Amino acid sequence: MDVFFQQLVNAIVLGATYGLVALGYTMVYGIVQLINFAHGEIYMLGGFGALTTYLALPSGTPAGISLPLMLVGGIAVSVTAAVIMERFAYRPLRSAPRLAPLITAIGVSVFLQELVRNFYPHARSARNFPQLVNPDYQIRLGSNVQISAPQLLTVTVALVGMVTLSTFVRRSRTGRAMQATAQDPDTARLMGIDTDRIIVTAFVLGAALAALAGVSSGLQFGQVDFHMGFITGVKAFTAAVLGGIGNISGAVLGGFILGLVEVMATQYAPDPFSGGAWKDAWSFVVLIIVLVFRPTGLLGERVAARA
Amino acid sequence: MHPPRLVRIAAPLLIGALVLSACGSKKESGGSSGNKTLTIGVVAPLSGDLSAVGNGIKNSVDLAIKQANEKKTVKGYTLTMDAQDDTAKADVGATVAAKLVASSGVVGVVGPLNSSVAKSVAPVMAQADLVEISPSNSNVDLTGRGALVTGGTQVRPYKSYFRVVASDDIQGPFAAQFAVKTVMAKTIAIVHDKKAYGQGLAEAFAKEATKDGATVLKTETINPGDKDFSATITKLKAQKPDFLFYGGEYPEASLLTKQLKSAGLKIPLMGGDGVQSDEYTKIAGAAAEGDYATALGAPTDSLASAKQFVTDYAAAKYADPIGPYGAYAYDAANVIIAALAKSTASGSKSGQALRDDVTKAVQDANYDGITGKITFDQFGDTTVKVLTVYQVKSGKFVAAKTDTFK
Amino acid sequence: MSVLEARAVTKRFGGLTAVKDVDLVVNEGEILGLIGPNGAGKTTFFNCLTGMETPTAGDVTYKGAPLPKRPDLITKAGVARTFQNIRLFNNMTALENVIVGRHTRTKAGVFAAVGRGPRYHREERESEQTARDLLTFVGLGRVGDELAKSLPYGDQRRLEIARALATDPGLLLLDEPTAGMNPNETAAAIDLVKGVQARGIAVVLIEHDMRFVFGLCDRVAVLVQGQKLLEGSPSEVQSDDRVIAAYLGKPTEAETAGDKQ
Amino acid sequence: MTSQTIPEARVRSAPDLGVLLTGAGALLLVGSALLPWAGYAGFPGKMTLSGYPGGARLYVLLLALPALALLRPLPGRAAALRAAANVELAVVALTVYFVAYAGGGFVNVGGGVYPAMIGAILYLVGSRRLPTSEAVAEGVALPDASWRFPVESLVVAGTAGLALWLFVIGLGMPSSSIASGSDLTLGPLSINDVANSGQFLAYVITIAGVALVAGRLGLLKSLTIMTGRHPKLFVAAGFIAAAAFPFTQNGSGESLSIAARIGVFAAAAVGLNIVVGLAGLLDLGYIAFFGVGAYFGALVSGSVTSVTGVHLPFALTIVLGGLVSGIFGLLLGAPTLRLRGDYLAIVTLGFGEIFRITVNNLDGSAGPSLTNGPNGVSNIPDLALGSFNFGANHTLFGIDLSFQSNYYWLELLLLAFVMTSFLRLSESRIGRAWVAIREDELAAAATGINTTRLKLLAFALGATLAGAAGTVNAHVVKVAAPDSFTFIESATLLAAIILGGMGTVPGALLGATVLYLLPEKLRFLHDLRLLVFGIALVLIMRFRPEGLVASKRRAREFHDHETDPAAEAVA
Repeated sequence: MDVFFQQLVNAIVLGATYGLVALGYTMVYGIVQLINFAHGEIYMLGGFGALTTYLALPSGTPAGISLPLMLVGGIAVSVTAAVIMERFAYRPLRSAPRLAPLITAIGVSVFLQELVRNFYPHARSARNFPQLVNPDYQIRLGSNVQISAPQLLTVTVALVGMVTLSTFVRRSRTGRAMQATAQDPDTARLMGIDTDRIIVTAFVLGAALAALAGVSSGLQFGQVDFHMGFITGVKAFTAAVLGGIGNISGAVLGGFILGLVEVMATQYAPDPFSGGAWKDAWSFVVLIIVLVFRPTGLLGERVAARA
Repeated sequence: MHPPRLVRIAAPLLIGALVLSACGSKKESGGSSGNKTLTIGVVAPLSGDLSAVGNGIKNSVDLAIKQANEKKTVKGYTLTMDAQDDTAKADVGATVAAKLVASSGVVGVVGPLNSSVAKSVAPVMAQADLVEISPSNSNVDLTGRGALVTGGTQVRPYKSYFRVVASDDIQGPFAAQFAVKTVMAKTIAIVHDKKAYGQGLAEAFAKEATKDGATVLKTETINPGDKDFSATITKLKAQKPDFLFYGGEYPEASLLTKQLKSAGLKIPLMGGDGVQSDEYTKIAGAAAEGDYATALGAPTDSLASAKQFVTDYAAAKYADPIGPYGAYAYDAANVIIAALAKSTASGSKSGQALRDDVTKAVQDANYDGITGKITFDQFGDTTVKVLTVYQVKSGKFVAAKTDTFK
Repeated sequence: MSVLEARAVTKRFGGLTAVKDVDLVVNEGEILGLIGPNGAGKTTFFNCLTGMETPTAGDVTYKGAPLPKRPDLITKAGVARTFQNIRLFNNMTALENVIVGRHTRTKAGVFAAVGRGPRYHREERESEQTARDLLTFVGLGRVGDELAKSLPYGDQRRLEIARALATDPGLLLLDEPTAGMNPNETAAAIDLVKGVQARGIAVVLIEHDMRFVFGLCDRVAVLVQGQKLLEGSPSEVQSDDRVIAAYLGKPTEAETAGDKQ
Repeated sequence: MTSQTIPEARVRSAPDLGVLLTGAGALLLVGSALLPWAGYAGFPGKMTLSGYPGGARLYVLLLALPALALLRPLPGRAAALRAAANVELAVVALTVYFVAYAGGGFVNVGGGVYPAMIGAILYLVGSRRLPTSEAVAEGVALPDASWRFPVESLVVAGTAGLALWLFVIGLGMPSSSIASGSDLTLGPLSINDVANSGQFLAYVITIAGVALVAGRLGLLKSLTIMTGRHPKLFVAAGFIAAAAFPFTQNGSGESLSIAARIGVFAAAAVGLNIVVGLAGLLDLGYIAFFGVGAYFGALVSGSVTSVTGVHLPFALTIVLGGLVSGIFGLLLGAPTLRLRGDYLAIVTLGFGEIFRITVNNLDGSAGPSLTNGPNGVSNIPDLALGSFNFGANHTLFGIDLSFQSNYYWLELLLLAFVMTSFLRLSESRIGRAWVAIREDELAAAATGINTTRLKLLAFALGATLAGAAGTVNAHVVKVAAPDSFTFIESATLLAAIILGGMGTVPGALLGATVLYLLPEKLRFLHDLRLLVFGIALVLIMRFRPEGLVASKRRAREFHDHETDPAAEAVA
């Protein structure tokens, strides 16, 4: 049983990152129906932003100071990139055929990866990320079940991020305007909502959460690299769809389910279809099964129905 | 009348171009004093996930060529490099191979990194009898060794294909013998990255380890590019192994060993030449202490030339690290250069005749490289059966045992 | 003789009953008007007849045989329709829109299309000819090569009718055929519907323009809150107090009914 | 040429300053193209030869040719010449810059540079002073006479030939990145890199310029009319031109290898076009069907690494490969076609990944033994048709042909078949039904279309064509390995048809060309290659969101008020 609970912990940690990144996909999709394939790169930039901040700080800065600053730095870089991306790559394509922005997104994704690879010093292979939170520090949850400090941090950051976001969207004026825009952008515009601003807000919030995920991933694994966004991005997108795209709770749920499927498939899937080599296949099989029975995801989508 | 936009842009461009280019000096015509040029091609992934490893190969070849030009190793010729990005894909590999074959100045090729790419590159090279030396392919089929495993006769599939690394069926068993007989591992966990190199190595290891009497747990797999291996580690931990063999390369291996030890599974990790890299110890830090890796040849750091290579590489300030195959690529390039020196010495040849000669010369090569002595058997495999096991001590790979594989 | 018989058709959405126990018989060659205040369930009833919605209860027969379940099979059986908010294939030409209507009456499959034998060519020619005739019939003979979406509103409604006619229906269901039309266009629409009737096709139409309904229809059925209030000749319906009450009872809706949508 | 050309321009008949300046500029440019531009040896691209317009000088010459229009006051002449002069200035400036930069200073340029610069400026100034008439060039409508057919045929065939010629120039341009060792190295870039990048840029600009000039002179419209009148001839001429390509290669396989790659991916892109362009189903895992074909082809090729040991004749392989792939299309399609737009996209993406993971695992250790896992099925033998071995170099009509020509022709045939199928389908009852579904699924169902069946059909047919292309590709690259079927490959194929213009054959062709040629030609950029590629994708979508070749429908969608050229031709 210990193994099961340990794997559960592993699943929650993995799912937390997926969920956090999935939120960015879901918010942008909910409002502009754009699959922002470059969102994974925003996550990657968050990690590099934090690394840069760390390197800029005088050595010996206590973790209590550098860690919050790194978060701020990571968020700043991700948000800036997302805003620029929205303004110059996506906004001009609002009225273009539906698939054009998809290609733009792929282009932006390639561009950002290569930008980091070529111009960030020594980023061609993975860069070591300061392990400010000691991974050897294990918190015992049971006789043989444990969670390491950085893993706990990842989960905490994710939960705080998710709760903050959902409170923001439900309670704040801007949040309600976002919901309105997602439901019916034309009416929202008539009601005096500045939809451009709302769309930017969605990008900004998504980027900030992705940056949080990027930084906590850096802390957890002790490295960041230029292609870390691709796999996480695809997984997060899957999570968002699994939960019901456009649906904020859905993204979180989707993230955790995806984490659970991957981890449990590694441990329990019948031989020879178990292990890391098959786990992603299992994720997609679960996704396909879910969508066959619930065509708009587990919690249903929250997107304006547009003809 | 306003000038059109293009004029407003183009006119300053024209003027700017002239101003910029005006400050220069008259160039001597003739270029490089009548020297003829020969080119060594490189096929490796220079972009994407594997670009760091691929560029390590490219840079090492570049270094070899620069040094050969300085020393005038190939008299009467200037060597150049033509590096082609295969993007780690077989079909791109076929295209760049055709490109190199078509370029008449190309007389030898180093690469590719991946065995699957090699399988589309080698046929094109063989067609033109253009010599190709891979610094990293270990797949048994490339030299027909696959038939040996199943009990058949070995037939060479690609007549101009060579490699300077050991194939999986040598390195894997060598590592297994060390693990079982020297480290005295009893219960061995095996993990690989499900790539041709990692899987081939891990399977060969498992076979030998079982034969030697160790208990080998069911092989686990991870995905290249993944960072979170906690699920695999939890699964392994429950089976209480005392040794872990990893088939794959250092980026994943270093994360794996770190997470392994954080999770409290404090057993040594052993890998092949894809792990034996300074990057491994750099990323894994203290967690790598006590881990093992094998590599072909006698310990490189005991050779002055190998130390010199590392120094020279650093001095050349390349953007990418040497990587696991840089040293092999450097040797591969030097084998081709030596073959060129031999082939051109007997008189001026060019085109196909030269390519044929170089291929022959490589076949007969007997070269003291930084990874050891290099000679090839009739199938293109290195005949060197000397391998070394390294262990991480105080953050560095140190030779633990050098032996001849039997 | 009846073309369509609907017996006790009921449609519930969760707790809401949109259509309740509606019986309706359409006779061959007649024009039947379906009126009622907004939200009376007229369009839902249409959707139940054409397979867009599955009725919760009740059954429908067309020319004596039970109506199939899927929209395309219903169309194939002979019931065609138009939509309240026009649904054309916007980026196809008017002619192509109508040719698509021939889909169920033609056969060419993949191999015929790639191989292009004489039979294929004959079928294509026939489809195009039929489509051109129908365009002329609805008065759009000159705009066949225009994109559907670039046509004026009234023409789009006609085009939708032409497309429906191309399926060779025995019964045509028109959902607010004059919505958004000016008086001239409405007058022309009367002629068009009569023309359709003259081709031997029965017509059921949902309409808010009472003059149009009472001027055109042979019979009128009134739907209120999902139930059939009454059915009869235009004069009977016109003089029935309950109908007036049903409309006047909710004057605001009755007023907006005409110009909304 | 036509009666429309007479108006006012002729009234001011005195040779005016504009005409003189433009003519003088053009003459200077032509002259300069025959003089050497690089004053030092070692500059590649034949820029040092005199009396021969080598390298970028060819483009300079080409862009001076529109000045011939000065002889007749054609409508649109002034606009065309202005465009030509603008582009000419850009090409001259660019080329001079690159020659001077590579040479280490302006002092090293050759004698041709000076007249070129003066000529370019005169050309520009002169063209700005040309009398402008309001008349916009219309397409030339030839009268219905007995000589019309031969003339039009010649023009149509000539266009196909010209297109090939331009393609040959583009493909044949050296792109190798020879670095190190040479004393001509310029920092990170070699002299070849600099020269090649300059020439490639000049080439791209020139092509755009020629298209611009042709448009201004109404030639494009004429061409549209003529090809519209002789579509079969145009296609045949294009096919012959494409088939003649290997004869221009002097026995080299380099360009053929790229062209063959473009061909096979264009074929797959056309197949994807059925699914996405016609039926409107977004498919992000399409490469899996290509992979099914490739693996099938590899497994029955008689390769020693194939576990089946079966060796089927190739003609049968390609048909069966298509069928097997089509069955996979049905298997995927059946449960998922209810899904709307982007949900379908993620499911197809998932299917693509499942395929890749599965073939990576079916090696006997992590699953049943079938595909050799990550090693793939390799050592695929060369095709042989009777005594004709596809793997050998041949000589035909005294011209050496590399073995890649054989595969190139094979893929050309495949492409021709796929294109014909697509075109015929798209204009048939089935194709119209697909478009109807794309436009409005509910209305399509109400019009009698069995939407589920037709969507399945689209999936299956798209998969079949991809499968056929895959079997061919397996024989060309000699290995079927999992790395070749990643999500990026699907995305690239999708990008090809969106970039080219959805739902059109020329679009898929052009898109595949751009996406597979551009990275090849950008090799001189070394590490910046993908960076520039990413920017290029963003920019193309920014400025032509409807794709490079918009379909007739889409063109009208975007430019509603423009009238149909065919209608004009009749008028």
